[in-house]
Amino acid sequence: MNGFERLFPYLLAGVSVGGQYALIAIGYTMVYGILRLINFAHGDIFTVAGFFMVYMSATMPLVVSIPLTIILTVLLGFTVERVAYKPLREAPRMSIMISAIGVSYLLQNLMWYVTGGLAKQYPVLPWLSNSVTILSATTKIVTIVTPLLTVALVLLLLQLINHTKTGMAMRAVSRDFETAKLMGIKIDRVISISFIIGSFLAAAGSLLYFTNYPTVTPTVGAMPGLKAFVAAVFGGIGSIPGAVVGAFLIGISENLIKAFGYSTFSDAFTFALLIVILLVRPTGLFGEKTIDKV
Amino acid sequence: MKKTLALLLVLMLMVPFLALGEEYAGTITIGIFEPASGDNAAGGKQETLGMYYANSLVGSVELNGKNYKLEVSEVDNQTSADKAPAAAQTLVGRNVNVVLGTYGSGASMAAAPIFEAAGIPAIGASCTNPGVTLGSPLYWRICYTDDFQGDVLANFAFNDLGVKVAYTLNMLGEDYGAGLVNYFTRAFEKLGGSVVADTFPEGTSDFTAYLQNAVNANAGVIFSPSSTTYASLMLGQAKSMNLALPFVAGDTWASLVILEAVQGSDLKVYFSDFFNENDENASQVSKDFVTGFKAWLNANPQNLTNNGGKDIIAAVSALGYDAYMTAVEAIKATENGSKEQIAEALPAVSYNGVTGMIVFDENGDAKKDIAYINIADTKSLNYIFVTTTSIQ
Amino acid sequence: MNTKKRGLVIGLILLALLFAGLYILENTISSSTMLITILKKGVIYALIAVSMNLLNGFTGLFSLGQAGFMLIGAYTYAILTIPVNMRGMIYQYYDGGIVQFALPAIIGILCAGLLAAFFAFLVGLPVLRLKSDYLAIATLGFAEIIRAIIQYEGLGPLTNGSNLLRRFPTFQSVLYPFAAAAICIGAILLLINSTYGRAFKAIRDDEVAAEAMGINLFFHKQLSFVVSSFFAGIGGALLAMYQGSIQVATFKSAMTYEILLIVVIGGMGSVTGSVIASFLFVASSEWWLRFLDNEMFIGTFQVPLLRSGFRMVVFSVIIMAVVLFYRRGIMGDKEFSLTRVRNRLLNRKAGRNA
Amino acid sequence: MPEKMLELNDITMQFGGVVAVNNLSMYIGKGEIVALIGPNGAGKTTAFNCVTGVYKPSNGQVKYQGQVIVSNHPAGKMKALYAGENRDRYPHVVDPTPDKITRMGIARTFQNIRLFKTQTVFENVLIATHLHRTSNPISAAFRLNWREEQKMRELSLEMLDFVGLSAMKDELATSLPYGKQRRLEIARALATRPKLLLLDEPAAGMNPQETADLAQFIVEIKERFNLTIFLIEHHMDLVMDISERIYVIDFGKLIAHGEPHEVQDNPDVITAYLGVEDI
Repeated sequence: MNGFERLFPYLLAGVSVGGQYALIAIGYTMVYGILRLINFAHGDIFTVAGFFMVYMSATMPLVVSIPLTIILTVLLGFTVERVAYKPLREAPRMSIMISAIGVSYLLQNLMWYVTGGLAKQYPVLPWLSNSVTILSATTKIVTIVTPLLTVALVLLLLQLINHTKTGMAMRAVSRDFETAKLMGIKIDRVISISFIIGSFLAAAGSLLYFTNYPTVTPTVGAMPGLKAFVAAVFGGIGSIPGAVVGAFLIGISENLIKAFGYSTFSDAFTFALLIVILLVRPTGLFGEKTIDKV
Repeated sequence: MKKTLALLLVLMLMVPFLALGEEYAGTITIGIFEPASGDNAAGGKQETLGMYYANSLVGSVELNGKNYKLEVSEVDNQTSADKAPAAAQTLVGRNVNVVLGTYGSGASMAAAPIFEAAGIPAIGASCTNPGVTLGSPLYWRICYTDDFQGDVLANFAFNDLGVKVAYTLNMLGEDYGAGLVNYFTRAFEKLGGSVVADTFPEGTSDFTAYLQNAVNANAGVIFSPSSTTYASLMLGQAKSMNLALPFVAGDTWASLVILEAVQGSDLKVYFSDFFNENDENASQVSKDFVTGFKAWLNANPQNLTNNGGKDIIAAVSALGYDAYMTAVEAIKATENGSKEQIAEALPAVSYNGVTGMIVFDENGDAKKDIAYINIADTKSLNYIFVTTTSIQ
Repeated sequence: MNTKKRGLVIGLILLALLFAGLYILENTISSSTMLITILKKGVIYALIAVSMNLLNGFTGLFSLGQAGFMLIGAYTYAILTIPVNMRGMIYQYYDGGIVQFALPAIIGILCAGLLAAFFAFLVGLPVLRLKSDYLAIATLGFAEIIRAIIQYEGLGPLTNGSNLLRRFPTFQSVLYPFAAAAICIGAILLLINSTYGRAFKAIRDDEVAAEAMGINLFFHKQLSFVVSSFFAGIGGALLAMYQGSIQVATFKSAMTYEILLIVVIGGMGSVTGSVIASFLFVASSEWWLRFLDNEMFIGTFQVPLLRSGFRMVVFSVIIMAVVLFYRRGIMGDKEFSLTRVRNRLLNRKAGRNA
Repeated sequence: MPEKMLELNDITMQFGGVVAVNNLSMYIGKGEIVALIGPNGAGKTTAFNCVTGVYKPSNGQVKYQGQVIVSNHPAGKMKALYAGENRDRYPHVVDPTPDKITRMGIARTFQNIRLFKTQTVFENVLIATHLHRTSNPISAAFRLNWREEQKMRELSLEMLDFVGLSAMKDELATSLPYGKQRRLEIARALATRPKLLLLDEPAAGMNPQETADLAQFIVEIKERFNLTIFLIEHHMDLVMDISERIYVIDFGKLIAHGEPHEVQDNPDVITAYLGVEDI
């Protein structure tokens, strides 16, 4: 086996994990871009989507349960914003972040309560769960599909943001919240839309993620959520292509670290990377520089 | 209005008395200290079921001609070292006379000082870490320990499977896995094999990199004592990778979750166990337990759900049953079932249990020297008995 | 000046009364009752919450690294104080570990604080240059890194790797944690009311203006961070003593969140608020709401929803309600004082008379 | 010519392609009151921020009492953008943080009042005395230095007395009326015991009567504390009354300077400034 063949399975896993991080990271980066809020509950919304699917597929065929899962997740994301973030729009930024932490705490405890703390098995999606062999690696089809689907969704999203009126409003709000408000942009609507898109992508991400790793527990989303956030910061928070690139980079480097035998530090590495990035280039790879006005 | 309220109150206060149909001289409370939620909830619930089943059989004892009610009081410790002390404190607050549990040695060790301070004796059912009883005079244990288990599994891998290189994988920060890997490694290296060690952080979902590491290390076996939550993920990914390496693990893998994970694959999954329901040579006690417990499970859908939905008997249920019965034996040797007297009586207990003879050594560990090695059946949800081993 | 002195005297008298009350309480009821447990845990949480409040509430630094510094404190204490003859048993896989001495508990606690402070100093050098949420996420990251390092197998002879540390000296009397916490919280209060504390508050209110008033931002942030971590380390050591055994898994980010929520409930910038909220938090999560976790029958009627886990759901709903509707928490940024209570009562009376 | 208190040499501040301050050179003599005026967005506050260390100028140098306190040269992307002939004139980089500059004796106020909003009037001033402390955190916490603390309090009270706010010393700073908040800001700046006071639009939002009072007040504090004053202003009458010299900038560039009457008659100023503002 030569070096590449040896590393190829790791790279493949890294790209796949990266794709899933990317789908979550977009949710973080969009919300941060507009509200300047680290939506700590985003990872939990992702997990709840997993449980929606578990419970619904038990009674309904997949054709029904998949769209229903997505709809319910979007609804959840929308509700969380309306109930927990909207009332705090004028409050200091720390308050709204604390509210996000509170929502995350609530969602985790709710999931714990409903499931009795037991791990649930995710339903098997046909075709996606089949095995496939490419080069030196054998894996599930979903591993290959994930990055492709991610890129497709991101391109679609970029089209939306760059070429529609809603997209323009979103960009305006993220550039200057107050001015956009004065210009008559319906801020609440824009924020809701970004939560809807973020939750939609989280639901899609959860479908792919749990097909790959079919065990759902109430805390399973916490780590991918945090890593996706790191990816968003890495790529320059507020920038969608940045989040995607960051997610793939983190996914791949995490798996390479395991390949080289430092798995103890694979999570720690992600955070170390985050801190280095924040210090060296606080705005990330693609972020824009801002100047505090005095 | 006030009168009605007062009347209601009086009625409510009388409810407990009404419930006492039979005449009891007193109540002896047996605390169940087990996880009902968290990574180890599945196993904890099965162990608890064994205890409840035992309680359904023996619900009272006669001491000095007086009838005492045996009551169980359960608390969820989530098998986490930080929740365990608070849970243990709850049991202490309920004035239990003896404690059974817990699944997961870490929680046992964390709670031991609290039970000890309150003078409450505790009997571990399936906690295999030697540290549970070592230095804890009031902790007893009815199963074998990790050093024995690690030894057995290393011997099995080296001699029976003929493997020279083993890849070990356990969760960072979990003492059960870390302990077992340690004993396995010592024994395996002593036999002349070599070990490649790896750990995964909590919350890991993607095990492909680790499995790939095992392949790249030219390992002949993956030794991965871990909670069933992670194990099922790991096995699922091994399945998609068509991994040919056999897995070997400790007693936690004797679970329906694992059986479900390997269905329809070619994976070979071996694990040690305390008990096997299909053992032809089992004692009459065991056979009675198997039939009785199955009937009891099937009679109540809630119990069946807690057992994972099937009536396959997990070894931890058998151990839970034995732990309860051991406590009963000790209680029978007392005058009034007080915690002090139970603690005094326990060292002398000799009880022929479902999982074998239970006699304690000076550490408080049952002298057990037989481990079952099973393989998970990939066609139907069942364990296939491979061998029993013991180490001299 | 006079009222201030009188306040001090009254405060000291109340403190003495508190200790006398605790002493009597402890000697009249069994030490294993829930009340004593809650008091012990509550007062330790109070110290930790106040230390976090110093940072988040008084200096305006949104740090989420508290659990990491508690971890350092707890481990330092445990490693240094486990009796030598127990080490072989506890470091069972590492031949007794490399530390072969045991320090007295009180020195262990001090070392716990000092080491946590030292790490805070190192972490603070790069991290404190970051602003608000970036600071939060970076400190959260550092706490995770610290966790990974302590669990590292290679450090096993020192930290016992993934395994429990136990059998270190603990306390029996409830007076012990109360005394320790009272001294520590007292010290924090003194600092807050000194000229340095005023500088912290200035930074919280307006960094630019504070800097223009000659306040060195970095030095003061670093000072607050180090002091906060020192007391978090001591809190970690006390928590270890309370629990009797520790493991890395205890000190996850969830713990930081819990403490942050206590600070918010009590009121950002109120020491007494944090203390009150700690006791309320611990008592309701461990005691008052416990009944929600047990199935309950009234006659044959089973009360719906009650089962394992419901307590935490109710609890998090209460917290959300506080966060959303009582944003200023119990005390806001005010301190509890008898004068204020008296004034309010008088005002009410006056209002009724009018 | 009096001794130079503050000297700006070729101060330039670029934000991306925008040049907010363009090669501004000026000086303030000891004991003078000098004003910097210009229409909205001319770069006045930016120039201030370059002096006080809030911004790091893209090029140029600031001297205080003959010593270089700020110095920078264009670097990185700025180097390519910067076209001025002074590109390589200031090779050394000196960029202290704002607090260091304050400790050198340069205090400032803010255009959009920046008081410590959760603190009382008295505490706002007290905080400004912190920079002269000699106690370390431990001695401060345990009151080993109570004499120093007492002195800080006395000084703060004195300042409040002087600006006429001692009656409301225990009120929340933000509860004061606008004009008083401005005075409080000045008191706070004075409590740092400066030699040079920078006032950023002190009369913004004031009516003519208040402005006249303020003018008198500024002269008063100058005399009382032996200060040099550098102010940015919009209100022409205030500036004309009290300044000894005036600098005028427009689009970041110096377009005129001199004594008030000279500036007043300068045609460039009239078109750039007076033509815009109706005064």
